Amino acid sequence: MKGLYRPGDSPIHRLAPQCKLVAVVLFAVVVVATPRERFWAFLLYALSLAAVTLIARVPVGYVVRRLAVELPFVVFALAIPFIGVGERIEVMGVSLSVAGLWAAWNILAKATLGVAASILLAATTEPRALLLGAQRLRVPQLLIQIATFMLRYLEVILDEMRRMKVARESRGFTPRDVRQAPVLAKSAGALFIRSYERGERVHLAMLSRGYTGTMPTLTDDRAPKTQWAMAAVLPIVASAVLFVS
Amino acid sequence: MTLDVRDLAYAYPDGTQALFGVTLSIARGERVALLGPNGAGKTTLVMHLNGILTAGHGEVVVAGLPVNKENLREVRRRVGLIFQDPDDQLFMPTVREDVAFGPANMGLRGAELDRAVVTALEKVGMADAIDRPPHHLSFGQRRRVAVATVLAMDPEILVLDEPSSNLDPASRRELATILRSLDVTVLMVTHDLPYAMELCERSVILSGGVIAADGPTGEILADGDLLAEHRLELPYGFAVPTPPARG
Amino acid sequence: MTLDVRDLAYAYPDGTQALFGVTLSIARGERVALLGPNGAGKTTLVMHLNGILTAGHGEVVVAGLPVNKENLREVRRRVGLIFQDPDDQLFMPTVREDVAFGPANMGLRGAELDRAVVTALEKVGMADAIDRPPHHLSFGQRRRVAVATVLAMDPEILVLDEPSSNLDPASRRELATILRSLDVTVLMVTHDLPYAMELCERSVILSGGVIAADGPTGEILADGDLLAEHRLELPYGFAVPTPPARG
Amino acid sequence: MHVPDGFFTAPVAIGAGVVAAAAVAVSLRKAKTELDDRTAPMAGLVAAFIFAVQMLNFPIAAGTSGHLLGGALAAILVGPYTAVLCVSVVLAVQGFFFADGGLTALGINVVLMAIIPSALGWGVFQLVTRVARNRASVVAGSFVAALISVPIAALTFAVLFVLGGTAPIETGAVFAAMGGVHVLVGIGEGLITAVTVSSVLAVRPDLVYGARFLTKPLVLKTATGEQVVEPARPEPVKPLRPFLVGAVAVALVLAGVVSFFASSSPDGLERVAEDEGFIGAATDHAFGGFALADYGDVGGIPVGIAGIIGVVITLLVGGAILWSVRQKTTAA
Ligand SMILES: Nc1ncnc2c1ncn2[C@@H]1O[C@H](COP(=O)(O)OP(=O)(O)OP(=O)(O)O)[C@@H](O)[C@H]1O
Ligand SMILES: Nc1ncnc2c1ncn2[C@@H]1O[C@H](COP(=O)(O)OP(=O)(O)OP(=O)(O)O)[C@@H](O)[C@H]1O
Ligand SMILES: [Mg+2]
Ligand SMILES: [Mg+2]
Repeated sequence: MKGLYRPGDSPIHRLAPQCKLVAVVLFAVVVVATPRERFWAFLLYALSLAAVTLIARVPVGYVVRRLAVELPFVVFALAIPFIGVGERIEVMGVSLSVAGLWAAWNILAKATLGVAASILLAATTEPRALLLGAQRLRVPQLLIQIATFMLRYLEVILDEMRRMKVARESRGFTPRDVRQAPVLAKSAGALFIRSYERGERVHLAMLSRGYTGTMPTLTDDRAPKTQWAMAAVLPIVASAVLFVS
Repeated sequence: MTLDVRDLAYAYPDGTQALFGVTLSIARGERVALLGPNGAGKTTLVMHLNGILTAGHGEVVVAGLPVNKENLREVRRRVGLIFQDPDDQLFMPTVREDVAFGPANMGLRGAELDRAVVTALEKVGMADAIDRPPHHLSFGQRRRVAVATVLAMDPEILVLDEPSSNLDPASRRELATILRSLDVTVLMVTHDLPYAMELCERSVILSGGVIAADGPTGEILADGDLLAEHRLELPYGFAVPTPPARG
Repeated sequence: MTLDVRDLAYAYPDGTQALFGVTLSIARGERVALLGPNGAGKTTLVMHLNGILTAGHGEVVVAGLPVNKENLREVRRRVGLIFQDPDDQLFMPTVREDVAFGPANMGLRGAELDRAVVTALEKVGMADAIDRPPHHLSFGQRRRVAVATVLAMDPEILVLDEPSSNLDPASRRELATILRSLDVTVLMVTHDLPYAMELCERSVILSGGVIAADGPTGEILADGDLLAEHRLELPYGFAVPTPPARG
Repeated sequence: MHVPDGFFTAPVAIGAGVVAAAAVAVSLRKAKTELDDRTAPMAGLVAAFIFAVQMLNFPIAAGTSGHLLGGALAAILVGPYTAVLCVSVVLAVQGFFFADGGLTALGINVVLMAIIPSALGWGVFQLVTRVARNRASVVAGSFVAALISVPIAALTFAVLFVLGGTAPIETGAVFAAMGGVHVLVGIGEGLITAVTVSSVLAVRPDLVYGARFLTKPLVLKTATGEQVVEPARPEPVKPLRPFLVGAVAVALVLAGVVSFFASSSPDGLERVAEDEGFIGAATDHAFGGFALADYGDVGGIPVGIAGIIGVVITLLVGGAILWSVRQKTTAA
């Protein structure tokens, strides 16, 4: 399961995952804590993310396209000025709520920055590395284990879906209209059990090779201080902006 | 000409090139064994024959129809493919539904469909398991059901990717008997040279993505140097018998 | 006594009973072939030997340790199991990581770990594929890597579930050579009777979930009636040779 | 329902974060009783399944759509504590690996989508299966549990929104939108949960935590003939009575709080809208992302009442199913 990961070789890609994780969370906290009136603080946050994007050599278009995750909330945010209560102003003949406008701006700005930061994290860090990072940050083993299996199973499910599709098609099946829905529904039921059992067998194979619940870490993955220092730049810049503004 | 592959080259999406220009024709009613070392490209070639993979270069023609988007349905009706891994073949919740899937897609219904299903399962000796989920069968049982799913479709060309692996010896012989009794063109990938000898009058060696030899099975298996060059060898205790009469 | 199975019975969760009381002992250093028809319960039996399935009734003792929750780790360190389906065995993103998984869990690190990985891959002739993803290999290549993952762990007892299926003939012989060169106890499930003959001095027939015969391979393979009763038969063109000397 | 950054005020986000952390910590301790090394992959699969299921947005009515939560399903398949962990992991992965849901809103998302549906779903499931211990009741219990968990989670969202939403929207509208429409989502969730549980039950009854079947006796074939023996059984699962009581209590408190807020004058936190009709119409678009139908004050139903109606419908449907299951078992 690749998630949003884009393989690459940049200083950001090379940064230890635990450092990136902490940096992104701190950044999000600073952004959320910023009063919504400080427009230019948000502008500076956006600029610092843009700088990270450049250093990481992640295409801007990629980030923008992935921002679509936010879409339902954008729709919501845009509607608030119309349905918001309280004092109203006329903008081009439409009556809008003042508090609603503020709220919309607040949600849009903060959510967009938060999502963009997460996208950058996910785009520059392999999911497995992220899990290792979380493990280093002392996230409870059981959670890591469930997440590991989950990513693994997403792969198994996709794989089984692909196999089943090839098998169906090579026996003359073309999903063209609703009448074929029962076939798909049936194979969906089988898919759950099949993926489970495939995953179970794989898990048993892991156990029989001495797996005890933690992936063996083959390298010393403690991050050197310089890495922490590099990662700290983003949240420090952000807090400086917050403080100065 | 029933099956015609011309200059076929193919590279997987990750860049591994598996076929480097394969040319091969098989006439109607022939039974041909496709031999070659692991990783030679046999499965890759076979997957082109009913359009699961599409040629990167060159073309595949089945019964006069080039394998392309328009003809795909027709080609798949004619070419029955038994995969190397039975798990790739079975996907419905019960064996019955799985075997019925192909014939039902071809329009069979009711009693006729039932008959096709039961007949195919009886041929491979799995009629007892008709209501069990395929993924709860043993590996060899799954392979037998996989063979049944294709037999039930009554294809004109049967392509089998290592059908005999994981089968017990009796089932192996029974499969050979079934194949001999059908009036179809057969292309069978196998690592079991005696089995190739028993079943196919002609053998093709695919090695490193190209055809390395093509001729009567008896002659090919008798050429020790040729075999050794392509990681093939006759098994322990095997003496080349005189080939059986075709039947 | 290295491996000891007593009165083992097991039913799968869906209610299918696969073993009906199996008793079997294998001494240290023996090489035993486990034969039997499809669905006999061979895989089910084998899965009990390192505690992947736990006995519904009866018990399994490995090197004096009963297979239960407490001893599981120790038992799994000693018993290396090669699965019938290589896709069940390979799960890491690259061949290197997959082969390293077992030894790393046992505490190997750095250069020592690398050496173990490379040695195991060289034994099966897959050193070239070390950085490829296992699921992009051909079926036979995957099976070879699966064998390497277990060899890298250096087990005392090696249990192989149809290791030779889908292997090209040369790899098959190479595997036999490897197995003969290792100083381990071997239990090998196979449908390839000549292969059993070549490699194992003793054979056990499992049929319908119970042991139907147990004795020297030569004698068992010579008993045509016994074989026929359990859907076993010598392949086309095979003549029982005098068994080779152990070594 | 994935809440992004900046949607709630800091106190609510922090408060929810604390609650979530506490619940996850408790679940971590308790999950050890539910999980062994064979069920760990099941937790992973359930997480993966929920992940997939949450990506499927399905249409509800009038061009709006919603997605499933999966908490009740998880509780039934792997037990309530593991379920909390599974869904929390799904949310964390969505946040960190797929940028879905705000990182600072993780606590809120965990409360809404992991804790409430799992706890409540498990409680309801226990109630139904306590009435009758058979396959039908397991399937019916799954349906009811999932059905109820969704609107309650939605109403919790509404309560949080009233407490600390950053948008000035009239309270009643929020309840109407969230409560009313999520009854419909709940029906979809109930159906999918019941179908999944029943198909797992058919082939792998051992995998349904809430319904560990009796294993059949084994047959031994010996030289002297056949003999029937009892199989070694897995240790019985301890009943989770305190959990059940807790879940029901939470549900009751929630329902009470919800009814209180919904029925009382909404000006406690926000001023009444100047134009009721306008609000009713615009809400459709506003909650497009949450999936909502024009339920609000259409047909003269006061918006504040809609939330309660949602709860009542849910309870009625649930009660009816419970009752029919009980009939079935007494008849048998
Ligand atoms: N999905 C894939 N992606 C990338 N490379 C692949 C993939 N499948 C196979 N290959 C490579 O293509 C080559 C040919 O593979 P193929 O499966 O056709 O071999 P084969 O002749 O069927 O071997 P076997 O006897 O082991 O089944 C091999 O080098 C293999 O590693
Ligand atoms: N997961 C499962 N659930 C239910 N029944 C099963 C399962 N796996 C195997 N069985 C059944 O148990 C019996 C023994 O199966 P097993 O896999 O042990 O056979 P086998 O001897 O290994 O056969 P093969 O040679 O085909 O691999 C068979 O009847 C099979 O259908
Ligand atoms: Mg192949
Ligand atoms: Mg088997």
